[in-house]
Amino acid sequence: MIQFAGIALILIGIYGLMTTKHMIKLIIALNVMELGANIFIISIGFVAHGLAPIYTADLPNQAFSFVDPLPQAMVLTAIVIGFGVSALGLVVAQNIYKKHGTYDLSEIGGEE
Amino acid sequence: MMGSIIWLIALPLLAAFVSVVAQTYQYGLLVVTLLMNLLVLFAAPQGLTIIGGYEPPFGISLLFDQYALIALLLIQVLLLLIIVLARPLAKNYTPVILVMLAGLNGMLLTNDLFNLFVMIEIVSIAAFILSTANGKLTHTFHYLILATVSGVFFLLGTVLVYAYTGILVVQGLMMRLASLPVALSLIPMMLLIFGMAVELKLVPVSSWAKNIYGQANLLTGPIFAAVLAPAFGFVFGRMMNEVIVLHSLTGYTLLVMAISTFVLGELAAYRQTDLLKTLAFSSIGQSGLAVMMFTLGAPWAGILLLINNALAKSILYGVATGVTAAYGNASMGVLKGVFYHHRLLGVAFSLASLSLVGIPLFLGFFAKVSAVMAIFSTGLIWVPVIILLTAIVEGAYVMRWLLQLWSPAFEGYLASKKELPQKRNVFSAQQILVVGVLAVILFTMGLMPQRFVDALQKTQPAMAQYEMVGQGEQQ
Amino acid sequence: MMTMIILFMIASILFAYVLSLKEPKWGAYATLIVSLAGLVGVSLLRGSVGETVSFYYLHFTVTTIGWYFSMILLTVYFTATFFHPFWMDQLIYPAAYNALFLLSLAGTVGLFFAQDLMTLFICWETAVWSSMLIVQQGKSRQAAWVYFVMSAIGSMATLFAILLTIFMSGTTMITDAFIYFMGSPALGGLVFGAFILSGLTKMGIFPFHVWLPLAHGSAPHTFSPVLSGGLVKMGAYIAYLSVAVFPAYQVFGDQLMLQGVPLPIYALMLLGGVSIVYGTLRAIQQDDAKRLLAYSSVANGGYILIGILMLDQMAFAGGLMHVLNHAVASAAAFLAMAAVAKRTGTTKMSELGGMIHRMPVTYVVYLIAIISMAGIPPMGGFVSKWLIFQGLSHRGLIFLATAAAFGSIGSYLYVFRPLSAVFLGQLAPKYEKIKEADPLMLIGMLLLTAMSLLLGIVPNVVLRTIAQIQIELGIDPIMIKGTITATQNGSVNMLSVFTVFGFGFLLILILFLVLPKSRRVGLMDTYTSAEFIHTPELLHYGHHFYAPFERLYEKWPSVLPLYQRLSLKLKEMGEWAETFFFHAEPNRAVFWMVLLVILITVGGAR
Amino acid sequence: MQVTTKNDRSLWEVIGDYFRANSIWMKWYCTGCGAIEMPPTMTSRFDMEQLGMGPMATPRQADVLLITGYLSTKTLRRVIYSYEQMQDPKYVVGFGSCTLNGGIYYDSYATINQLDQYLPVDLYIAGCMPRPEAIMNSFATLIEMIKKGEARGWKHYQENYDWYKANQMDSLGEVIIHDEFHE
Amino acid sequence: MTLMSFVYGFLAILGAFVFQTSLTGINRKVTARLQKRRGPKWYQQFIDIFKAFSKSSITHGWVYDFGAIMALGGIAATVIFIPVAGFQSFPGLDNIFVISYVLAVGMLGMAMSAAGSGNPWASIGVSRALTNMLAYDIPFMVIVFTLIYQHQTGSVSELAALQQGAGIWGWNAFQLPLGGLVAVIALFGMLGKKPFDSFIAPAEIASGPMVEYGGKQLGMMFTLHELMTFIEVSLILNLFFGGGETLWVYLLKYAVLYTFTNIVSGVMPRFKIDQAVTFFYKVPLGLALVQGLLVIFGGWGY
Repeated sequence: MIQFAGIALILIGIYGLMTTKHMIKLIIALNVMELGANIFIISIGFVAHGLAPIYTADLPNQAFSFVDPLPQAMVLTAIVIGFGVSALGLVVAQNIYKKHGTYDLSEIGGEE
Repeated sequence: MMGSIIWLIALPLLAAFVSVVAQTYQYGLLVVTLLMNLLVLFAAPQGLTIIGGYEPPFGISLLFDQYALIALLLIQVLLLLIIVLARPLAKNYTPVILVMLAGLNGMLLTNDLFNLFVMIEIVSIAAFILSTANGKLTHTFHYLILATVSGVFFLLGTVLVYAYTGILVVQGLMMRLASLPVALSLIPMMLLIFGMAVELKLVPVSSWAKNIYGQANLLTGPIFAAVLAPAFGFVFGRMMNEVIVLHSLTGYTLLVMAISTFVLGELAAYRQTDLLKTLAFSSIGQSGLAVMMFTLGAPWAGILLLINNALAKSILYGVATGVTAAYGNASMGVLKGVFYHHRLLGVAFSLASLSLVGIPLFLGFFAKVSAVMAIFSTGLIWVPVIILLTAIVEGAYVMRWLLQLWSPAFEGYLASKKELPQKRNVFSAQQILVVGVLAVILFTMGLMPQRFVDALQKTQPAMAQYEMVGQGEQQ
Repeated sequence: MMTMIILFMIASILFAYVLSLKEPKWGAYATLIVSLAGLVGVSLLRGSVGETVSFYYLHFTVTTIGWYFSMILLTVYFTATFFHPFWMDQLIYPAAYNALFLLSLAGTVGLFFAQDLMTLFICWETAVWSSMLIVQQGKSRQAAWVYFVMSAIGSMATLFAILLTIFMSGTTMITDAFIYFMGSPALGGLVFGAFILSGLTKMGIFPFHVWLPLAHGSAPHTFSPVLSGGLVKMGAYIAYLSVAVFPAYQVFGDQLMLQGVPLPIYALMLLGGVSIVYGTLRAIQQDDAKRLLAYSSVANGGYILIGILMLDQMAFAGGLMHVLNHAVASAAAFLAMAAVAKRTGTTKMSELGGMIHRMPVTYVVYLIAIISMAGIPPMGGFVSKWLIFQGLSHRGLIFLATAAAFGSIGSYLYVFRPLSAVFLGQLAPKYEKIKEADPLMLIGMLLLTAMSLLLGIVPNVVLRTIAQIQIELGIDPIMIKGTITATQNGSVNMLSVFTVFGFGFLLILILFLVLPKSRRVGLMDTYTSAEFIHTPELLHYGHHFYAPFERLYEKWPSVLPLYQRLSLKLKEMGEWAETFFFHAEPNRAVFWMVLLVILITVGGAR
Repeated sequence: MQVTTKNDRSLWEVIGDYFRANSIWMKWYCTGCGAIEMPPTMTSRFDMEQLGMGPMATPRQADVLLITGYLSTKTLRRVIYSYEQMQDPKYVVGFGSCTLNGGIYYDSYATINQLDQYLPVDLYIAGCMPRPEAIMNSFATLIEMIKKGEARGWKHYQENYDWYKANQMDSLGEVIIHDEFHE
Repeated sequence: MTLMSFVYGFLAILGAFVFQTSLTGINRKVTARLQKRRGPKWYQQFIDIFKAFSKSSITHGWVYDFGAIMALGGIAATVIFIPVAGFQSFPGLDNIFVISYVLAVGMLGMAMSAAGSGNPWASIGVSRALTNMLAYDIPFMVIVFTLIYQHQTGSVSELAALQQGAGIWGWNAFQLPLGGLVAVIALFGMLGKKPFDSFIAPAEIASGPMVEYGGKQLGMMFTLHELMTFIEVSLILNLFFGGGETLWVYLLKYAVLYTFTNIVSGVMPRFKIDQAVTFFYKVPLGLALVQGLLVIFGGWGY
């Protein structure tokens, strides 16, 4: 179920990427898409009624299963990368705004 | 101590942190790092390096083999020469370049798919920042959006691979994937391919390259065309041989994409009247050709093409951006006959362009011949026809530029004591020396192609062990 | 010996370059000496047929045909070098010119001695690009570019054929590799067509001739003779390889035979015939003497192609001999034009006239050259054309014979035109003061003139070598007995023809001398319907010499626009690609990527 | 004006004169109305070819310069130019009264009256205009004159070149002109 | 090749000249009769030529003279090659291509000399003459190719001999009627007879190449014209009308053929040069090709 939410978010992001030319909106769409991807990844590692994959002294003795920890680690990294890219994108967008006075790519046209 | 390949990643990262602090020694640090990297390359033993003590299916490992050696060597040497060539510009971007170097080395060495994603993203971010040096931020933004979208695709593909196989180790992943049902493995493969397509400049997602390459300066031009492009090419070659299972649908899609990249890139280059734009589209086209070779299971031909293209493009971009900066414009009219004043640059440029086109006596010819011969063995006779027809177009525009740049006037003009256009200062002696060194490397490689091709073919058995699986699927 | 020649060539290229940097004139003399040494060296190779040499990844072997072709090429290169010292100040890059000149020489000689297919191609391309860079130093960049592109079309096709051959047969040796196709006619046809294409482009055969007038017309004056007399002949060698070494007649054995010629070969011959007619018609139209001669090369290329493709006793010998004859004659004609251009600065026929009164020796050189080119006895060109005619009429190839006849008579028209417009007619006052060409240039030209004459009087000297080639190929050799050259349907004794001609000339000379001496009058003292004209330029008939005839076909379409349109179409496709796939907005690329992903997902799911 | 009467021809000249007498090629200088009489003379009724006569295209080939009518000064220049381009031996025949004495144009400011002041006329054909019969008749006379070596006008012109030139210059100013069309 | 060959050769030139010049004179009379004139004496042509030789002359430079000598020399040499009734001064030199190309030496010499005079009319005339040659020679050459293919020999005397013995029907003109027709039409072009004489149009371009000739050069040109006529008529005669078994038969046939062309041309107007080209490429070339194809692929004439 949560997978579909992730896919839906990805699709929404893609829709945004295809339709808008506003730079801030593009970055938002990108973020939505990344968010969707992250949710999707988390869902891969999801195990119903699983525990957090941390070995502690007081682990229950009955049969249990860990949630797959790897996707979580991936997501962590992906979020960091996403953050970096977004920040960079926003800086670039702001600089473009300073130069051209608009956030709309179609108004700027091609920079030759 | 120096014997470990991990220094290739660690050293540049370390240097990057130091360079932020020690602003005055930045440039020296960069050069020293690259030189030390070279040392490491020769000192480190080949093989699998396991990081943190976890065995491959669980932990990250680095794979250093002949293939990686060639790629790493090419990249360290070219980057070293390029930063010497573009010294004034490189000074301002030292930390970025160092981070990028770490990413590149990691990308080529890593044996873990997710780690590969991370490295690609690091390189991408560094490349975004580097591309701002062109001063055209909209193009950077364009590049940023596309690369990130494809990065997300790559990530999804990685995750799906993990979900289906449970491992992320690159080496041998193909075996596992090939045993999956087609319906399952199709989507991750496709996502991985599209995840790389943007950086590989494949049609239809290569639109960023036109402007990033086409308005490059002395630093970004050579780095993008001669360092980043071959690095991603090598990574793609690794992926094709170790990870990606081609089904008939993805295989033909990839082939068509590669061919159309080659053909359309060269056609677009044919109509350009701006030198840098021409080179940009030429890079796109060449990238398509290399991808085609990897797709068709002829990696060593692909490697040869990548090496040739990297060396040639470093010279071409170096000279072209330098001349453009000096004369103010890259258009045909402005640059007419400029090599009359800059003979050595002209000779280097000519060597590089002749090699790029694949004219005999130069490396590019042997690359092209290997490519065509390799394709013959797949039985697709029409592909060489396309390659050779496109090579005519390629030769046509390269020669047009060469002729334009060399001839300031017609026969008898000098005898009539007329004035030629003013000479302007393009490069210092040191920079000319660098271009000369690049040209000499390219030329020497062309002189002993047999030895060179043999060395490349030695890398073949090590990496093509799963080749047959992919081919079986593809046909 | 062979190794020495190769090493010598390589060393001399560097030597000439360095020397020219120091002083261009010395470099020019160096090219003269080097090409002479090459000529002598190669001529000594005659005895060592079969000797092989490997040099790096290049493999060479001495063959009779290779020797024959190299001698022709070296002769042309050698005679052209006599002009070099006078052109160094005209060139923009004299040092590069000298080095590239020798490099292209080395490339061509290497081509003729190539043992394996890769060597063949490497030498071929080396000669092409080095000569292209020389052509660039002439009057037009466009010309050099078109030259390269057309050559590239041919050489890429040939590369395809070569690689396919190597791949299929598993060997690179020229003599062994092609035998493979005896067994597979379909593939053989493809390889034959692709392989010969570079020969066709190089010889300027009809649809591929567009580069030739441009390049020959605007190359540096000293290099045009080499292009026309020398490099074009590389194409003849490729044609030879593709019909004699490649078993073309056997491969096409099951095709429709027309008078003993398989249809594909006949089609190529027809192209040769079209080139003859087309080259002739276009040559008649030209105003620039060099372009005129260039179109005549197109026409003569047609003869050579037809002759070689016949692969029989007569026409084949004629074709091979025509390679030599045309090389010598065309080089001499181009050199004569170069000498005129050196003195006057132009080769436009409408701007020249009356040069005979200032440059009589150059005139004689040109006269002998065109007599040979038009195939009039007693010069060399006659013998080869005669052999080709004999071969054609023996086989009954009537359309080719028609074309050959047209080209032959048509050549009188176009070769006469520069003779009349440049050398004869009124001398413009601005050329009153010019002098005869420099003695060194005259030596170079007169060497060729003497060769033309000798080839006409004692053609058997050359035909002996050609007979040797024919024997090696296993076809009936041309019959030679003393000074008699014999074929199946007729023989000729050129020495007798020359003697009789000399006898007639002598008789009339005596008659002329016996009669009272004529009074010398000025050129302007001519019948003008009693109108007083004082401007020699107005009284010179140089424009549109054959106007009524030209009018008959001036509206005919030219081939060059077709290529231009093709180039434009390619550019349009590039523009289209740029609009669709390289657009400067990220949205479109995302759209494409997503579209493809969805399509593949859907496709995969099905 | 001195008239040469010497007639001591060598044998070759006698033979030559025989040929020249029997092969008279004319350059018709059709300046005036007299030219209309030439076609009937040439065609089937009178057939001048039976005497070996015929029209020629250029003065180089011609033996006889036939002036058929009045000569304006402008034309005279060209007549003299043509005459000097002819090959020796050459003969001038004045045709009609206009060449003799100016004819009806005797008082015109633009024409000359006496041709023999400017060129050595060997024979005049009188009449305005002379009919073909007269032409044939007079050419028979010319043939006789040539045969006997009496038609020596060309030699006379050479010997008295200065006298003729002076007359020409007197009347024309200059013979070879640089007119408005050239230079 | 002995000394006698040269003597015979000289005699052949002389004989050809005398015969053809007389014939020309006679034909001038014939033409005159056609036009209801009396016409000149039969030896008028001799008088004209000798008169030209007897006059003084001018020269426009050495090429003007050299060209004239080369022209007449080349044509005279060609006469030696022509087999007359099977007789040749130099046996083995009568290959049809040799003859037609040696002929070109003379034409080139004449063209050179004419253009060397510096007179534009001469150049125009030469340009027309060469164009005319391009027009008539192609159909003729095609027929010659056909003949050589059919008989597998290029020797004129052999080709002539092959026609003899079968009476009038053995002649190629009747064996290959289309070819014969083409050859006769081409003969008009070769001889410069009307309607193909625009290159010497006297009233338009002042007799074209001849415009500057006077005196001995003019005489040489007239001689050249007579010899050239002899060569061309002989060529057609040998190739298509069986040559001659004896000298008298040969000369008789020759006279008939020449007079025929003369009579026909006497009632013809004149083509413009481009019209001549169009005509030759439409009708005779078409006929020649049809004839050739019939012989080669249809087996006609075997």
